[in-house]
Parts: sequence; structure tokens; C-alpha cells
Amino acid sequence: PKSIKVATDATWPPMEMVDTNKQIVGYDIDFLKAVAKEAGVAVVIKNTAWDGIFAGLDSGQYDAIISSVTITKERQAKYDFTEPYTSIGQILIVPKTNKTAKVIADLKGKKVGAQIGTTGAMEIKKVTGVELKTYDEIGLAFEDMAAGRIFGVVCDEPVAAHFALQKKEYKDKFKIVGKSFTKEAYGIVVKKGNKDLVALLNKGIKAVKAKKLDTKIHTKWVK
Amino acid sequence: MQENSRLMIEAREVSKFYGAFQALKNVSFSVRDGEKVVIIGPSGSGKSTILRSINRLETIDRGTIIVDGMDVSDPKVDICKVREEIGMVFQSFNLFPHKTVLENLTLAQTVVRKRNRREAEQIALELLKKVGIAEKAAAYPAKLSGGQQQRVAIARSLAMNPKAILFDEPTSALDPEMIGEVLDVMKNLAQEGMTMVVVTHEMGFAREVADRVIFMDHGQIVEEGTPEHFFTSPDHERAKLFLSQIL
Amino acid sequence: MQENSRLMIEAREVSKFYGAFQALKNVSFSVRDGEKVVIIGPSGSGKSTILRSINRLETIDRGTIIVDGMDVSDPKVDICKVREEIGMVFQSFNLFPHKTVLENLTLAQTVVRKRNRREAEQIALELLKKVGIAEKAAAYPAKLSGGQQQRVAIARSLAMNPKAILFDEPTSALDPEMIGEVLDVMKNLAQEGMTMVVVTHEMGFAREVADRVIFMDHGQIVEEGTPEHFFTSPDHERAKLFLSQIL
Amino acid sequence: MSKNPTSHTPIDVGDGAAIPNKNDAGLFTAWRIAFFGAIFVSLYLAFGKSDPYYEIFKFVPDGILVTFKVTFGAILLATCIGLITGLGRISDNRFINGAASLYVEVIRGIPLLVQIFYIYYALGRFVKIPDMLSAIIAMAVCYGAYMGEVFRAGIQSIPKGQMEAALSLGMSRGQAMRQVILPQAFKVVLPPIGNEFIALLKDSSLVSILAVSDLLRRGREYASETFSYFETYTVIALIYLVMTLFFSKLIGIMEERLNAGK
Amino acid sequence: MSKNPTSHTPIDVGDGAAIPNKNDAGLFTAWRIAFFGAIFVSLYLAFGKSDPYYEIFKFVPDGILVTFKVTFGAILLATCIGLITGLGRISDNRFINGAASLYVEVIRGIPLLVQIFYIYYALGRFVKIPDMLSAIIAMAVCYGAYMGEVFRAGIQSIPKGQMEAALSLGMSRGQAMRQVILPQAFKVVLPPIGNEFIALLKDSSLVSILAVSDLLRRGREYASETFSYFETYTVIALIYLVMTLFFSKLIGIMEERLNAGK
Ligand SMILES: Nc1ncnc2c1ncn2[C@@H]1O[C@H](COP(=O)(O)OP(=O)(O)OP(=O)(O)O)[C@@H](O)[C@H]1O
Ligand SMILES: Nc1ncnc2c1ncn2[C@@H]1O[C@H](COP(=O)(O)OP(=O)(O)OP(=O)(O)O)[C@@H](O)[C@H]1O
Ligand SMILES: [Mg+2]
Ligand SMILES: [Mg+2]
Repeated sequence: PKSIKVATDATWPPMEMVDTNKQIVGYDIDFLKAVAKEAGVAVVIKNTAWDGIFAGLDSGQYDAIISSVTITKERQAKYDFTEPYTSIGQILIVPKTNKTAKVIADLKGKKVGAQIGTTGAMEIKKVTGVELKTYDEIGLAFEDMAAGRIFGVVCDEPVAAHFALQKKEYKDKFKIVGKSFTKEAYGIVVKKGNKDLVALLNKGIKAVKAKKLDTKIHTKWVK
Repeated sequence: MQENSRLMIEAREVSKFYGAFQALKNVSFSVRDGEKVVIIGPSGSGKSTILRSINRLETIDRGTIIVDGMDVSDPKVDICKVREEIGMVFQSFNLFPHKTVLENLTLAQTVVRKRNRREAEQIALELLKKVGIAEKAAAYPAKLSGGQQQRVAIARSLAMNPKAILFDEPTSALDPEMIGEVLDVMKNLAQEGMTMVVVTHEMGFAREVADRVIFMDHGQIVEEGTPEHFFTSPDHERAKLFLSQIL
Repeated sequence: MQENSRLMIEAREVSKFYGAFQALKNVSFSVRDGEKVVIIGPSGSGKSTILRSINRLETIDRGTIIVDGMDVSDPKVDICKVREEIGMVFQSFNLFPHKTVLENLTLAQTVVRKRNRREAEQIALELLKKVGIAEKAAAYPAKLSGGQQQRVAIARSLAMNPKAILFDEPTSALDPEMIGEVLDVMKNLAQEGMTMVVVTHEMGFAREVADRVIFMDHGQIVEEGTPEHFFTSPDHERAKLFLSQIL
Repeated sequence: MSKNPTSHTPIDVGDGAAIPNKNDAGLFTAWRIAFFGAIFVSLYLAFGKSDPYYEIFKFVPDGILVTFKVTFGAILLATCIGLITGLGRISDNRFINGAASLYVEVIRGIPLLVQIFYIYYALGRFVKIPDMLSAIIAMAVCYGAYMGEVFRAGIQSIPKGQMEAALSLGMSRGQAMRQVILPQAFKVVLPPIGNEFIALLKDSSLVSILAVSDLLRRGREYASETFSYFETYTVIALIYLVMTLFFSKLIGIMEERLNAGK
Repeated sequence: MSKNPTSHTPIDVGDGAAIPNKNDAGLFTAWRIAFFGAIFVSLYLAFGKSDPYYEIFKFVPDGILVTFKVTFGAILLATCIGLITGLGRISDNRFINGAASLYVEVIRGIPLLVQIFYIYYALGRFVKIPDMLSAIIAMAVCYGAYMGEVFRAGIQSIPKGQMEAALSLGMSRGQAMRQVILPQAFKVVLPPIGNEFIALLKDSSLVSILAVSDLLRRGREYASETFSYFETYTVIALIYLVMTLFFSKLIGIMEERLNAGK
């Protein structure tokens, strides 16, 4: 293919977001562009709500998804992934007033939020006694925690760092506790059986890694 | 006898405007305790307006109206007190359709006069007997004929023991065969000495019952006098014309 | 003369039901070319129903109706063809309110008869002159009096050059002072030899214009005959009773 | 979807009641086909095709409960707000009247989705109340404006003579309102409130953006993990359909009873 | 929010038109306060408090354009669907009538949000069409049902005698419909279509859950990056308010012109 359409949910800073010029930017975007360049294809990026992002792939509205998608068994059963392109982990954020909580299990009997359909949400669900609340956007979970309706948020480590450290209001109120407690790898998602595209993208990823472009991108976006 | 009794209603130089249109022009008249006054006049002459001004269903723009010693035109006067003392009967009956006949009669007694239910119901039943429809006490107004409804409406007024009752064309919405039964009730009331101000086109009633007839036209009182004088030899051309049309 | 002319409308044993209610009971009659037939009868007797069955505004349940050789009761017959030939004038005029008087007359001419606009307008203007309202050609129906509207409706029918016209109480919705102008137009039409079936309560018109009077009651034709005979010595009791009430 | 023009059109043409009219044979048959069809399809999917439909039907029921809670809570609160607003809209007091009118006009000018979101999070800034209650309040504030117009129209539909008769018996305006006008107005507004209820039941799906685990949210959660979007949305749509059709019928029957009882 | 009960209540009480009635002084004043108030607040926020409001106002305008495109596109398409549905609903053909009624009943029984999502993605399975068009089609399919009822009511409001007069002049049913009934019905349905337009303008915010960058979506994008949810939603609400108030006024004026021209 000369050009591929790739969807992203640009509400996941700093991995993917819309800047003030309405450009979709972020770690994933830079990475994807590098991969495309190496693979020799053009990319068109489409901003799509996370909630329907897999449905859109099914219905063929785009060819691939790059949106901080963790490679999981469940997802692999339905979709094909490229090689992992970066690894991160889930991390817990709680209000500063909470002095004791270290892990999700410490919040038994309380509500903990995550974005719908993310690995963060799945991690919370695993802990019995903690009530999961899912949000369309991770930012809304933080808002709800600021309003005192939930007592913890679980999300990707870079996102947490971004939220907790960058917004003044949040910096005063929230804190990251502990270290990331999962080992996850992001991959680019394509429709099941689209072998050619996977191969093409993998070729690009390999080249990017070989040229160490990915570390450059990492230092640019992740503090 | 009424000449000596005290004033029940007194209107002095009353004017009323609807926008630029003057519905009442310096209207003055008075009604003594026990007197029966009939107001007649062509449509749009201001009969309803003056009647409704007496219990402030319409506010007046100039002049004063004193009812039983209370100044209706004074905003500081508690108008509810005035209305407790002055009953009103409407052309369209205005019974409360969601209440039975009995409840129609007891509602204001309990809410306004603060009577207890037993007492209110007793009074109500007596009055229903008086107007001849005791057997309909449990019925809803919709089940009643127009004449029956209007008799209930009169009984509802009486239940408040008013010192006077205002009637605004009480028989105009009735089928001809029902007019008589309502007029009979009104005549009985008159005999018992109730103070009454009646707007009506029933000239027979006016002749028989009225102590005084007031003839209005274009928002003014044109002529005022005994029924004998008014119906036989009215002083004004307009009154003559009106009588020739209506009789 | 009409005795020999050909049949324009022929109804044979026509029955019509509304649910369980039988509105027409074995009605048979015929109208020859050039004949004027007036249908009279009390309200609800089925006059409108039989008239509307002729151009299949109502479908019949039994029997046949033949119009100008076409079987109206046959679903395979193109009913539009029948309706082109048979005009209809309604009690409520039914002019098209969104079209001018002229457009009311030209619409069906261009759409159905496929005349070009010039031709249609010429015909329309002539007919408007004939019914006496040429000056209202550009007006909208709402601006016309009831009598004027009905005359436009007749002209609209005529514009299709019908072989017969059905009138369903054409003057019943009119103020008394306008009835005459419409009847005049109808009388002129009659004189020109138009085949007409008229449901009306205007007995004067029936007497003057009708070749034959049909009297209906309870969905049946009770009596049929010349106006002289019918109005002076009807054979049936019901007809006598009806005439005594209406005259 | 649309407010009906109640007074400024000569002929009153709306987009129809949510509650099918008994005399509308077409819609009536359609109701039956839709209702029993939806139930049949649901059963067929759940037990005939089992996977993943059976799973989905097992996953969402607590969402239905939340949807009910939100709907009933919001309609109750909205009715109260609506009553007050309706009284405000007919008040002679210029300030009260102005405030009520402004509330109606502003609320009706902003999409429900935006409002719900706004009220929910704005509320969170000032008072600590649980999420479900916040969602209910947000819905009720929005629907209160529409209910206000229902009450206004209902009260104004009671003949003027009723108020005059009550006043001339010596009742105060408040007494007359409570004893005479409102009891009659309530009967009049019952059908439109029924309509609002159905509309609210459907719009309650918007609270799913607030992370309230209603029916839609539950479905989205299921779908986002299993990626069976179509199957899930099919089930969600079916459940909503059965619910709204059921309630519209129920309300229709209740109305008939009420009218028959008169 | 609610469908008005058009025929099954003795007194027609709805939750009011989106287009304020000229004779309703309260709402009229409220319109003015709301409209100019919203504009004033917007200007104040943009130029008085500048940060971040100025940024937000700069960020969202292309979303407004998308909202317009979706709204206008959907109302046009919905009008066509509605016309066909309306004709179907009054058809004597049992099958056509049944299909139209079922469409109306099913669509009105499912929340818009669920439908939009469903239609949008279901559509994608079968045909490749751009997202904006898919969103427009999804909205139009939903609104088509409501519009269908508007057209049905509009057509049925034309006296029966009009059709009979046209038929008895020899016109076919189709000719009569086109030449006589529909031109009259269009005038009748214009105000309710205006109402639907306003409702659609607001409901178009629901497409923000799809990959369509409408006003609301733009706002959410901005907010999720800057975390300024409140400021952003305030701006979004203000813009919607100004838009709906503006259009409801415009439609009101157009209607008046139309009536005056008669
Ligand atoms: N609310 C109102 N607004 C404007 N004009 C009014 C109003 N009420 C009454 N009027 C006018 O005031 C005049 C007097 O009205 P009123 O009802 O007192 O007449 P009336 O003598 O009772 O007539 P009728 O015999 O028809 O009842 C009439 O010209 C009427 O049109
Ligand atoms: N659509 C209908 N459904 C049921 N019954 C009907 C219908 N149309 C007419 N009828 C009944 O059929 C009978 C004949 O009606 P039709 O209109 O022909 O009477 P008519 O002689 O024209 O009376 P009128 O002088 O009142 O116009 C009446 O009893 C009427 O009630
Ligand atoms: Mg009067
Ligand atoms: Mg008839």
C-alpha cells in the first residue's frame, strides 16, 4: 500500500493528544511517522474515540490503530499486533490526603477509576473488593477524583506522570504511589489476518529501533 | 326599610381602563344592607366589570369601592376578608370539577372559615336541601344539569354565610327549561333578605325582585330607579331603545 | 327528448356497507345524457353516498355502476378516466387554497388533460367570465365569499369539459344571500344541456330544473318521478312526511 | 426529539407522542410487532445463539437497575423542579417570572450531553455528593426546564373561572392553587409527564458518559473488553426497546384507566 | 425532550416549542437576556480573562463548522426520509404502512446515543463511506422517524375534501399528493421542522462519540490535553446556546414572514 489510515484516541497525553494547533501529536504519533518513513508508506492519522476504536477497525474505517494499545491475550485473539514498540506499566495515583495506600488492594471498598477498556481498568477489576469506574477519557477520571467521587486512578505510567506532574491543580492534590506494577508492551493493531501490513510495519519498527530513533522520541515526550 | 339600613357596598367615581379603552367611566352607586339591585345594559357596557370590581377580581384605576366598611381599592386591605363576606355566582357556574358537590360546598368552609369537617358537611347538606338537590351531594358536577350546577354554585356561596351575593348573568348559560329553577332559588334568597347585586337579562326577575334597577351603557350608569319607573317610563333614550330591543 | 338519448350513468342493485351498517340498499337508477336529476331525502339517507359512488370516491360492496360505458365498480377500470368525464361540486367548495383562482382552474387541465398553459388559461378565463368572477382570477380563494368560491368550483369542474356534473348540496354551506348566485349558475348550466345529478334541499331549484326527482330514505330509493308529480302528490307516506317538514 | 409548537402554529403538528394512540391502528400493530419481536429476538439470541449473547445478557442486568434508578430519581426530582418552574413562569412577580423563564430558555438552548457533563463536574467542585446522585441531579436540572413548560401549559389549561371562583370564596391565591388549580392541572399534565418519562428513560443513557454504570455503560464495558461491539449494541438496543415500549404501554393503560374513572 | 401527545389527551399540553412564541412575554425577555448575555459572557471571557478562554475560542471554531455540516446534512436527509415515512404511515398498503410504522416505533424506542453508535458502525461493515457522511446518515435515520410523524400529522391536517376534489378532477393519487396535498402540508410542517432542526442541532453533539470532530469533540480534545474541563465546557455550552438561540429566533422570524405573506 502507498498510504495507510491509522486511528488514535488523542486524549492520552503524552502518548497521543491534540496540540493547540489542532495537530495530533505525541509519542505514538512521532513513532508511527518514523516507522512509516522507514517502511516507505504514507500515513493518515484519524482521531477516534477510544470507545469505538476497535469497532472502527472491524468495520474497515482504518487499517491500523496506534493508541497506546497494550498487547494482551484477549486482544491478540481478535486482532493482530506488530512487534512491541515500547513497554510501560500501570501505576496507581491517589489523592495526597491518602497516606496509607500503596497498591490497588489498599483501596478495598472504594471506587477506583480508569479509562474504559484499558489495561488499567482490567487491573482494577482483578482486585476483588475494589469497585471499578470507567471513563471515556482518562482526564475525566482525574476530574472525578478531584471532586472526591473516586479514590484512585490507574493508568499508564507516562500518562500518570504527565497528569500528576504537569497540571498545577493536580500536582497539589494527587500523588503517584509506588512503581508501575505491570509489565506491558504497546503494539500497533491491525485487522486479524492482515499479514502484509503487519510485516510492513514490523519492518519499519525494526529499522526505527536499529537507528535508535525510538529513544530520541522517548526523551522528547516522556519526562 | 332599606332606606335606613347601613351601606353594604359603595362605589365612588370608579374608573377602569383596559389599555387605552375605558371600561368604566366615573361609576358611582351604593347598595344598602338587604337591598336587591339589578344591573342591566347592552353587551360590553361594563356590567361584569363593575360587579367584578366589587370583590376585586378586577382592580380599578380610579375611585374607591367600600364593601362592608372595608376599602377594596386599598391594596393594604386583606382582600380575602372582603371576599369571605361577599359571595359571587358566575355565568359559567365554575364548580370545582374534581370535587363532589358536597366537597364543593365544604372546601372553602374548612379552608377559609376553618370549620371542622362535620360542621361544614352539615351546613352543606342543609343548603343543598334548600336549593333542592340534596340527593346529588355525592355526585361530581359533570353529572349534573346546568340548572343543578348553578344551584350548587349558589349553595356554595351561601355556605360562607356571605353578607351579600353578586350574580353575573347566572342564567345566561342555561337551557331555557332550567332558567326557572335557578331564578326560584334566587327569589327565595331575596325573600329571606339577602343583599343581592344581579346582572341579568331576565326582565321578569328584575321587575319582581329588584328594589332598584341600574342601567349601564358604554361604561356609565345612564339611569337608576325603581323597576316600575324604569320599565314603564325610562327617562333616557338609550334605556328606551334597549328595552324595546329586549322586551 | 331525453327518453331516447343514451345512458350516461347507470346504477344497478348497488349496496354499500360501513361496517355492519348498510348505507345503500340495492339502489338502482339511471341518468340519460342531458338529463337533470335531483336527489332529495332526509339527512343520513345515503344521498351523498350514492353520489360519491358514481365517481368511486366511495367503493361499493355489491352491484354495478356504469358511467359513460365504463364500469366504475370494476377495479381494473382506470377510475381517473371516469373522473375526467364526470365533474363534482362539493358542499365545502374544496378549492385549492394555495393556488389562485386561475390556477385552480388550470391545474387539472394541464396535469390531467395535458393542455398547455396558454390554452388552459384561456379556457379558464372564459369560464370565469361565464360564472361572473373574471375579475378575481388572480385572487386566492381565501379572499372570496362563499358564493364566489362555489362558482369558481363549478368553473373548475367545467374546465375539464365533463359529460356530467355531480353536485352534493352545493348551496348548503352558503349564507342565504349567496345561494341565489350559485343556483343561477347551475340553472344556466342546465339550460345549456349539461347532464346534472344534484343533491340539494333547494326545492325551488328542483321544481324548476329537474327532469326527475329521486327521493331516498334509509339507503333506499323510495320514490322517483317528475317534480310535478313528486311535489304535488307523492305516492309514499315517507315522502309526504319529508315534504311537509321541509316546505 | 422536538418540542412541539404549542401555540404559534395554527395547526398543531408535532412529531407524535411516545405513547402510541389507541386509535392509530398502524402504530398499534407496530407496537405489538416491535415489542414481542424484540422479546423474541432477545430470547433467541440469548438461548439460541448463546455465545456471546448469553454472556452479554448476564453482564448487563445491574446496568438496567442503575438506568431505572437514574430515570425514576430524575423524573421525581424533575417533576418537583418543573412544578416550581411552572409556577414561576406564570408568576406576576417580574423577578421570579424572569428567573424561571431564563432557566427554561438557557437549559433548552444547550445540548443535554453538554449540560449533564457540566452540571455533574461543576457540582463536584462545590459539594461532595455521590456520583449516582450527581447524575440524577444533572438529569433533573435539565428535564426540570421541560417539565416547567409542561406544568405551565397544564396550569394555564385550567379555565380562569376556577381561580376566580376559589378567590371569590375567600381563598388566598396559594390556597386556590393548591386546592383547586393544581389537582386539576395534575390530571392534565399526566400524559405529557408520561412522555417525558419515556424520553428521560432514553436520555438516561447519556449518564454513561459520567462513568455511572447504567445499561449503556455496562454494555460499553463489556464490548471494550471483548470487542463484540455489534452483539453488545444489539442487546443494548433490544433491552432499551423492550423497556420503552413496555413503559409507554403501561403509561397508556394508566391514562385510560384514569380517564375511564372520571 | 418529549414527544407531544397529539391526539390522545383532551387538552394538548406539551413541553413547549424550541422557538419562543412572540406572545409569551416571559420567554421573549428571557430569550433576549440569554442570547445577549451569552454573547457578552463569551466576549468577556475571550478578551477579558484571556487565559485559557482565548485559547479555547481559537481552538473550537472548525468544530462549529462540522456541527453545522452534520446538522444541515442530517436535517435535509431526515426530511427526505421523513417525507417517505410519513407517506408510508398513511398508505393503504398494509405492508408499506406496517414497515413505516415499525420503523417509527423501533427508532423512537431506542436512545439516540445507542442508535448513532450502532448505525455508524453497522454501516461501516457494509459500505465504505466517509465518517462525516456516516454520522449524518446515522442522525438522519434517527430523526427520519420523528420527521415521519411530523409529515404524517401535517398531511393528515389537510382536509379530506382537498384530496377528493383533486381526484374528482381526474388526477391520480400521486398527482393529487404532489400538486395539492404536499404543497399545503409543507406550510403546516415548517414550524415543527424548525423545532426538529433546533433539536437536531443540539443532538448533533452526540456524534462527538464518533470520530467526527464536531464542536463538542473539539472541546473534549482541548480539555483532555490542557485539563481545563470547566473552562472548555463553559465555552462549549455558551457557543451552543448562542447557536440554538440564534437559529430559533431566525426560524421564528421566517415563520412570521411566511404567515404574513399569506
Ligand atoms: N380583559 C379585558 N381586556 C380588554 N378589554 C376588556 C377585558 N374585559 C372586558 N373588556 C372590555 O370592557 C368592556 C366591558 O366589558 P364587560 O365584560 O364588563 O361587559 P358586560 O356589560 O358584562 O357585557 P356582557 O353582557 O357581554 O357580559 C367591553 O368592551 C369589553 O370588551
Ligand atoms: N365514513 C363513514 N363511516 C360510517 N358511516 C358512514 C360514513 N359515511 C356515511 N356514513 C353513514 O351512512 C349513512 C348515509 O350517509 P350519507 O352521507 O350518504 O347521508 P346523506 O343522505 O348525504 O346525509 P346528509 O343530508 O346529512 O348529507 C349515514 O347514516 C351516515 O352516518
Ligand atoms: Mg358580562
Ligand atoms: Mg350528504
